[in-house]
Amino acid sequence: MTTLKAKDYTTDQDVRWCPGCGDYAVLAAVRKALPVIGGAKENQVFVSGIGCAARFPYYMETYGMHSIHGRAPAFATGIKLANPQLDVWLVSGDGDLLSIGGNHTMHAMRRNVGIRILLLNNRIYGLTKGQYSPTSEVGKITKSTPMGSIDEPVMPLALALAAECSFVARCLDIDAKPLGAIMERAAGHAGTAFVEVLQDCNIFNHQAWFHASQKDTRPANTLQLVHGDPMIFGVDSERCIIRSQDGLGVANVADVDAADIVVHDETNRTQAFELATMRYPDFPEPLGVLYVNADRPMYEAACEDQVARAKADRPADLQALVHGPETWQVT
Amino acid sequence: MTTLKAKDYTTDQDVRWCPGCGDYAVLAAVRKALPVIGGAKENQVFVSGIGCAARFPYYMETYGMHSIHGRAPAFATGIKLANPQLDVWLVSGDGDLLSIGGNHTMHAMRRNVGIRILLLNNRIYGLTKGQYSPTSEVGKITKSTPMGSIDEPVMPLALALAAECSFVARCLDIDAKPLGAIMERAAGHAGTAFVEVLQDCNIFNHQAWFHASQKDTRPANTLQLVHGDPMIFGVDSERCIIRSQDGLGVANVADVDAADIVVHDETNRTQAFELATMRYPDFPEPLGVLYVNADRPMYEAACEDQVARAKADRPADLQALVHGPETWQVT
Amino acid sequence: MPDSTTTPTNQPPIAVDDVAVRFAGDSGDGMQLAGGQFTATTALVGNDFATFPDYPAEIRAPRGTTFGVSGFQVHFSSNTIHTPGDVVDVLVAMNPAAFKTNIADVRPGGIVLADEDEFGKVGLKKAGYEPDVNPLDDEDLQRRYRIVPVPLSRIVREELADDDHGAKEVMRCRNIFALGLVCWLYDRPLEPTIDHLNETFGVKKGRQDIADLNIRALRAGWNFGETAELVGERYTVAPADLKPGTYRRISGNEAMVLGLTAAARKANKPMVYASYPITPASDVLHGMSGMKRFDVTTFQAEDEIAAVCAAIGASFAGSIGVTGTSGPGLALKGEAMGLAVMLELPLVILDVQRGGPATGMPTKPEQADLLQAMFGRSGEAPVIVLAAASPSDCFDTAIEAVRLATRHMCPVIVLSDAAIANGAEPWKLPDLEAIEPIEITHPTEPNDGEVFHPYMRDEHTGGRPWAIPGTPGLEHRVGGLEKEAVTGNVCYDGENHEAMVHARQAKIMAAQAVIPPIEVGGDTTSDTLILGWGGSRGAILEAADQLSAAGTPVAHAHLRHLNPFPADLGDVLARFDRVIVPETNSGQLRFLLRATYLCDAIGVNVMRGRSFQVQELVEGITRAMEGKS
Amino acid sequence: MPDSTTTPTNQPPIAVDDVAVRFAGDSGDGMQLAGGQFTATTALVGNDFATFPDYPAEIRAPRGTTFGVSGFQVHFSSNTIHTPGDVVDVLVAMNPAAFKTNIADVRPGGIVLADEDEFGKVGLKKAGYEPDVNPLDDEDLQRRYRIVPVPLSRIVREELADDDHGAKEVMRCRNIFALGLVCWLYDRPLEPTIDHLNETFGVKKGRQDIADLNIRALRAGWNFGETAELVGERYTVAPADLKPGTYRRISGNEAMVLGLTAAARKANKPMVYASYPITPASDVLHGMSGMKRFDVTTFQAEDEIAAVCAAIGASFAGSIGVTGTSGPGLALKGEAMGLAVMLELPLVILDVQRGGPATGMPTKPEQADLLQAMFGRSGEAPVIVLAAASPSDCFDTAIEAVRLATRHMCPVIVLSDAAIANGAEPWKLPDLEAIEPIEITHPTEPNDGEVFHPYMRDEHTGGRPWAIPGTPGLEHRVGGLEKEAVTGNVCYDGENHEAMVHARQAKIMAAQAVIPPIEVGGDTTSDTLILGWGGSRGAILEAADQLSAAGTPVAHAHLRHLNPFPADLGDVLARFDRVIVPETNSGQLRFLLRATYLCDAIGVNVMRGRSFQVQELVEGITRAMEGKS
Ligand SMILES: Cc1ncc(C[n+]2csc(CCOP(=O)(O)OP(=O)(O)O)c2C)c(N)n1
Ligand SMILES: Cc1ncc(C[n+]2csc(CCOP(=O)(O)OP(=O)(O)O)c2C)c(N)n1
Ligand code: SF4
Ligand code: SF4
Ligand SMILES: [Mg+2]
Ligand SMILES: [Mg+2]
Repeated sequence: MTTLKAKDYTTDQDVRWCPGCGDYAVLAAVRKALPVIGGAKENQVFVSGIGCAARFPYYMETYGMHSIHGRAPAFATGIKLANPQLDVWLVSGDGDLLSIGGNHTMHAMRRNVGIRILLLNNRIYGLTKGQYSPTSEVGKITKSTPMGSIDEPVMPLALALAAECSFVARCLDIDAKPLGAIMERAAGHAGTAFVEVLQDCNIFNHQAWFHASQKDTRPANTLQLVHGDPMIFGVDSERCIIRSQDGLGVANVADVDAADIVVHDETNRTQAFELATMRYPDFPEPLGVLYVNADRPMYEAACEDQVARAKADRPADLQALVHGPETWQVT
Repeated sequence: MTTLKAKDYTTDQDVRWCPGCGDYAVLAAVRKALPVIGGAKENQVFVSGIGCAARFPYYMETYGMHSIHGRAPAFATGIKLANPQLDVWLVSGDGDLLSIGGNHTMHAMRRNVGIRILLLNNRIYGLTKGQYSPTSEVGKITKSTPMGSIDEPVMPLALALAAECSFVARCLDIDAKPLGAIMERAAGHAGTAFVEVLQDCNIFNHQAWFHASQKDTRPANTLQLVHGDPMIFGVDSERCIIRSQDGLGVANVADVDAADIVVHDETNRTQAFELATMRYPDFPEPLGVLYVNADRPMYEAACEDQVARAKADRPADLQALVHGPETWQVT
Repeated sequence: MPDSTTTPTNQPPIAVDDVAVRFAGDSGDGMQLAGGQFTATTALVGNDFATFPDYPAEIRAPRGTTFGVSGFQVHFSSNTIHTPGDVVDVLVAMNPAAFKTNIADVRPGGIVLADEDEFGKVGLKKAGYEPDVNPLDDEDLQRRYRIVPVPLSRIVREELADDDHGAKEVMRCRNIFALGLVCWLYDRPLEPTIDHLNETFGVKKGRQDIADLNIRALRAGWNFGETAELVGERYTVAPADLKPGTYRRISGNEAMVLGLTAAARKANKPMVYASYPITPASDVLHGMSGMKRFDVTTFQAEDEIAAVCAAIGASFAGSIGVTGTSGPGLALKGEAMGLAVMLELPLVILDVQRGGPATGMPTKPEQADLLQAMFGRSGEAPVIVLAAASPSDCFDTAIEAVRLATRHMCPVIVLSDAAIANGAEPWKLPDLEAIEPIEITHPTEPNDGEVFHPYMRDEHTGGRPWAIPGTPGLEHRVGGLEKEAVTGNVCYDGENHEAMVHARQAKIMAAQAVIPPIEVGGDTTSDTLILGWGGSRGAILEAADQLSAAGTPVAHAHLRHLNPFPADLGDVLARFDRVIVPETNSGQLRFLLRATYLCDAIGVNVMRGRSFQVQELVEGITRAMEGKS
Repeated sequence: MPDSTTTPTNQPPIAVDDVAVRFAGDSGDGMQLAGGQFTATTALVGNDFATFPDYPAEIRAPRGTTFGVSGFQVHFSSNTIHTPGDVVDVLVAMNPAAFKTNIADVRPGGIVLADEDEFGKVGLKKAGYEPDVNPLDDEDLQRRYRIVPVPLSRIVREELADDDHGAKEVMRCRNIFALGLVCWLYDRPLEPTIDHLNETFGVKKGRQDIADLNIRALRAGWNFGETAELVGERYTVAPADLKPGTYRRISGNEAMVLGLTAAARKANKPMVYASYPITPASDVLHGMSGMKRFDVTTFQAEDEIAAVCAAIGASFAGSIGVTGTSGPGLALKGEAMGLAVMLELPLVILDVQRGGPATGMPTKPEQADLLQAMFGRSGEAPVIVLAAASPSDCFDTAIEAVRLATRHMCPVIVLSDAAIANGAEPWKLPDLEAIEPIEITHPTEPNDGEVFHPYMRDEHTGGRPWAIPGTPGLEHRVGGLEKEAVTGNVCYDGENHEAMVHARQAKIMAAQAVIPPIEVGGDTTSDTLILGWGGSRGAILEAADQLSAAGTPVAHAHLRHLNPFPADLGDVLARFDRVIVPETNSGQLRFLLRATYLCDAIGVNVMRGRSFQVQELVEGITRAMEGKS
């Protein structure tokens, strides 16, 4: 197989996002990551719902489907059922996958359908010009909430964990390398891989993640998770996560015993849940792979297996089928 | 106010469940609990989706709506928005609230709409005559899964917690008293109260919960949660829940330090999550109130508040509204 | 006691042509089983038949209540018949509730076999009778019907009592006793039932003792008829003069499963059937889930929307995507079907219609989704719409649907209904070889020099190339935004949009080229055409026959293709002075005909949660022929 | 520099009747603002006007690309006008992409004001021109149009340069410069704009410096016109002869918000507007969310289904439940609307139509949801369907919808479209006192002795009593299963079902009693009737005028009520030899007319993602009058 380059993944369609949109960075990162991950372009399918983020497939020189709002996980499931060998990526927005599409997302996860989901979370409805989304913070003033929104935001990672999603990760839009690395792991994962990408909507929710994404804010406000490593962050790695009676807390490295710093264990679902429910500014924003469960059976494989067993069990005799259990002759 | 009796809650409609259905017990318990809880019948509304359980409203002499499949939380939300003073109960099945309706359930919870949900979980589709439901165990052979189901069951309590549901409890269909007590607490709770009721479908999934519901199975296989009490269960209270590195585990009381037995704390969400993800037979089935968060604002109250503030802020002058910011005269 | 070959009794049975029997009892009484087995026997005897199971929306309402009554009607004949019968000649009433809810359907003089032991105070009260007034003693009713009280429960209890079986097990055999009695009455052999009991209980469940218990009940029923002389005479119905061949009994939902499976094999493609359970379509999901060996994958989705989306996804990936539902579910699928129209992928959507609107009457048939099927999507979103006319016709209709969906790369809606779905009739097995293969080609090469254009159309079918993921060089993107002709790129150009709207309509119309011309039956020289669609075919045929027999010959025709209509429909309509359209809705086909052909069709419309009765159709047509309804 | 009162220039402006100006530039260029402000000024001058904003589905596609072009057209006149104009007299093109995509709509001889500084290599390339071929220099184009290159960017950069503002802030004033230039051209006063700038930037945002910067740009634009003499002459458009009164400018979505709010007040009821954002309906949600002081609660639901269900729940609890969406969302609401039909609760569903099917062309108008509105539900589920004819007509239509929904206790669908929603026109403020109150009574007592029957109907309206939770003694249950007449209990009886189907249909038809008769305009003695509905009214009126002027008088009428039709529609149709139905769909009203009245209506159908152009309508009608299209 010839090695592919990012530009092999570039279609002839002009990219139509706003200048400065975080989606550009993600697109570039994905185009770059795929050749590294490998696999044939013709076996890759990008599926999306509706939204700015959901325009993604048009820009990927693979097979692609820009479907309808919120239903991408269902389309992706159908694609996998029809052909489990395909490498199916789902890219869509927070409104798409968590508001109208929350249920399909959740059910795909609990079934462990082998799709890799990149949820581009800009905490806003971009394409419809700026209503609050299910991840918008309480009090957010938008076109549809002139007095501030009153809906507690969804915790995407926590929901994924409760839905037994077997691969849960988080990344910044502008972090091409970590995103590539996570994608690589997601691609190798047997089951639903969920990656929340914190994405900047330059127009309607600019700087939503600046507390975590900027050179000067990142060290203090993000926690880079590495399996087996203690959870330390801060400009001078001076802050850490510890556990108390009330659950996780933030402390100064200097004030605690090294042994008391919580060590990241990506196989520990409860701890992942604690990470998933941490909220800025009380906590840093966790980034990296939160949770991996490599032991869950893959849905489409189980499905294929039943078909195979059914075939082994009885011949596919259409004549016999139509004939049925009981017939009679008219002469 | 005259005190009401169970029969005041009884309509003239014959109850149409199968003989032996667990729904009867729940109905009786609810009719009994409401007079104790108090409140005027005319302020109570029972809302449901579609399914056997969803026939519930027809049997309650209150206001009621038997709506469409999966959407009861949305109807209930609308009712609360229109009249926050109403006492809205939602009774429906596992298919209704977790399969087609999973998203509405989740969003009502995260908004913290003040509705009390009784999810009658029989781990099967009753009304449509016995297909597996989202809570059915893997490998379940049903009409639609002749070779066994391959879908990992939803964990209703865990999903509720991830959706930040502010009151999460669990009860057996035949336990009228505990159910009544939980309902009483739910009725006093400001926000979404979620009660999973383990219900026996006599016809299509008989004995699904018998490992927990029978006199002889209950002590060993259920864990009755009491806030502040250590988690002890077993025929002779000889078993307990302890915490190890890997999370919760089961041990013999005799083998551990009393201090090592996990104490139930219904305000601890992480621990509630651990309880919610415990699975029989490795663990007992937890029963009782898992989690309460009394601090979340209620959705409809916040909504009402905005309306009130808007009214205080500016007069409701229709003439001025129609007039708008800029007019001109034609003479 | 009859030995295992039927011993003729003293009096020879009276030959009759045509009989309808209804077994009615509590949902827990096994009426569907008794009725089904009686039908099987009847089939083996060589009668033509049609059945109609009628069960409540409740699973198993409290015993003895009227809303818990379950019925199974079988109409059998030495002639060709098409409906389960308007009225019944024999009613088996296992309890007062069954008596109460079914007695009105018995023809005057008809036989009512009632389990008198159930007509005690409790039973009467549960059924809503005054506890002291036993309807079996009602003289009015006795004058109208031949009411035969049978001490059914008592005999079963006494005859079957043994040490190995409890009362509950014994009393479960009541339905088989009743079956034995009716077999005696119509001189049907017991062997098929005995074989069946041995097979299901003995072989499959390893409970030969239960099989034996039931066989004893069966014989006890027969003997009761033979000895008690309560009825007096017996009847026999000679074999019908059916076309020679091998026959089986088939219900609509079974035939749909076989048809879809056969279509997948004829297309040599895997099929994905994605569905969400809903009465009365669930049995198709159940049936399809047993077709895995034919490369059929089933997916019970989280809802109807996910189901149709998964089916579309499957089609995109190269399987034949099929989804099935009933009316409320079809409403939910509208948006996704619109997408399928835009993606131009094959998709089959089955709608087993039930009484509406909303949840309506979930177990009852109605033909009221036709206009929803035509128009239940946003924008200009035409699809092909087909309807099955009878249980066995579902087989052919399913194959036709897959053929058209893959030929024109478009959604095809198949309409069935609750009566077709659950009703059964004899089916002469098709010659599978004679069914033409469904030709599908997936392109493997660019279609324009070096370039692949996903929206370049076939000039005959109007369809676009079905290139599937996995094919190198044909990578392309599809989506719901308007697409540029040929390239398929997103395009907001007005003229392109108009052209694409026309193209999507044109390819649906292109199906007319392969739709057979209308067959007009009956008296083609009559000035009146009865035009039907869907499940009313049988009743229309019988009504037309009756009208002819009564000296009012009419022509009749039936539509399988509702969109597009057969090309000659306009001409056919124009040949008649009067077009009468019977429908169990408020006139939906009539509406389409009026709009399409400005044809002043007259409706005969009944919406009573059941299929047409022949008699009401005869009357309706007669009225329509006299003046305008 | 003009001082703040407009100084007439040397040459007096030339009086013209009717002008259409289009501002076109990048989505980020502020064209909607410039156009809107020009409209405001034009309104104050007393012209009649109509506007049409046309923006891309993309939020802000990369600068300078053709798919990122945003346009705002304003048509103003000293006569009464009804459309934004087929062609434009003046095009402001802020960059090559805007030039490219809009030039074809300029009338021959029309003026094109183009920012020449943007026509460099980079700009040309982005727009898809050859970098070396400047279309401003194209001689063909120069012959066809009066192309006026304006050094717009350069002047703005130079004139506005100061120490306090960066280049970005300065260049953001380009649109206001263009506005100043066009104001000069059409002799419009600058004050309204100056006031507006002071208000928005100065007062509201506390940035008087930005206000001043913009005011300088505005004056610079005017001065450029005055001094550069590039255009030569100036024009003026005298005030139109509108009915005396107080006027405001209003868009369809704004009017919908006001209408719904007014209706709630006229009914003296709280309203719950539950919706999910979707183009082009989102602005109604936005608007309603500002109406809280009128007892309006808004709910941004998780999807369209939750939105309609919440609205139904709100109605059950005694508010007026309203939901709004566009075509794909309407498809999702079908099932729940069926439930509302069964529950017989008031419900208003707004559908702001857009180009379909599927995602289609989300920002473009189309009248293609009529049949979906009529039939997009399972079973026999009739609802009332209304359509607004223009931006201001949304106000009255919304009130009518609430009135009928509460009167007949049923869902009412209101159809608008993207052009109505975003277009604006002058609106003579209604006399609020003159709007009749919407009478609603919630029962507080049983309606049959001691008993309350929730499905006992009002004999005139066919509606049932709207008893609401909180009322002691009227506790009752509603649901989607078929209900028994009067009691509302679950009922599977066939005759009851048929009666209920008829009753639900009858109460929709009962609305005819309060629907005003059809007003036929134009030449009522003509043999030809032009019958329209929805947003085509303006174009039809203008086309009819043109046809009359050209010696082909026609009659015309417009339907607000699509279901039921006005009672006299059949009679009206019968009065004409020829009925022509223009629609921006494939003929959906025509289909209904044909089916309902067997009227051989002829369609004029255009589906180009925009409203009718008057000229194409004149041509289409003429063709239709000559032969059959
Ligand atoms: C059925 C339906 N409902 C609503 C819409 C309108 N709509 C398009 S995208 C969108 C939400 C976009 O938000 P998100 O998913 O967060 O994506 P983003 O644009 O922010 O990337 C909505 C509501 C639609 N296209 N279809
Ligand atoms: C839109 C729609 N889809 C499907 C159905 C069919 N249906 C009715 S109830 C039900 C599921 C019932 O299961 P559950 O909610 O667990 O309730 P149970 O009967 O077990 O109490 C289904 C699939 C329906 N009525 N409407
Ligand atoms: S609106 Fe926001 S999310 Fe959408 S393209 Fe623009 S910047 Fe990106
Ligand atoms: S089917 Fe099951 S859940 Fe439904 S009524 Fe019967 S026993 Fe109860
Ligand atoms: Mg977003
Ligand atoms: Mg269930």
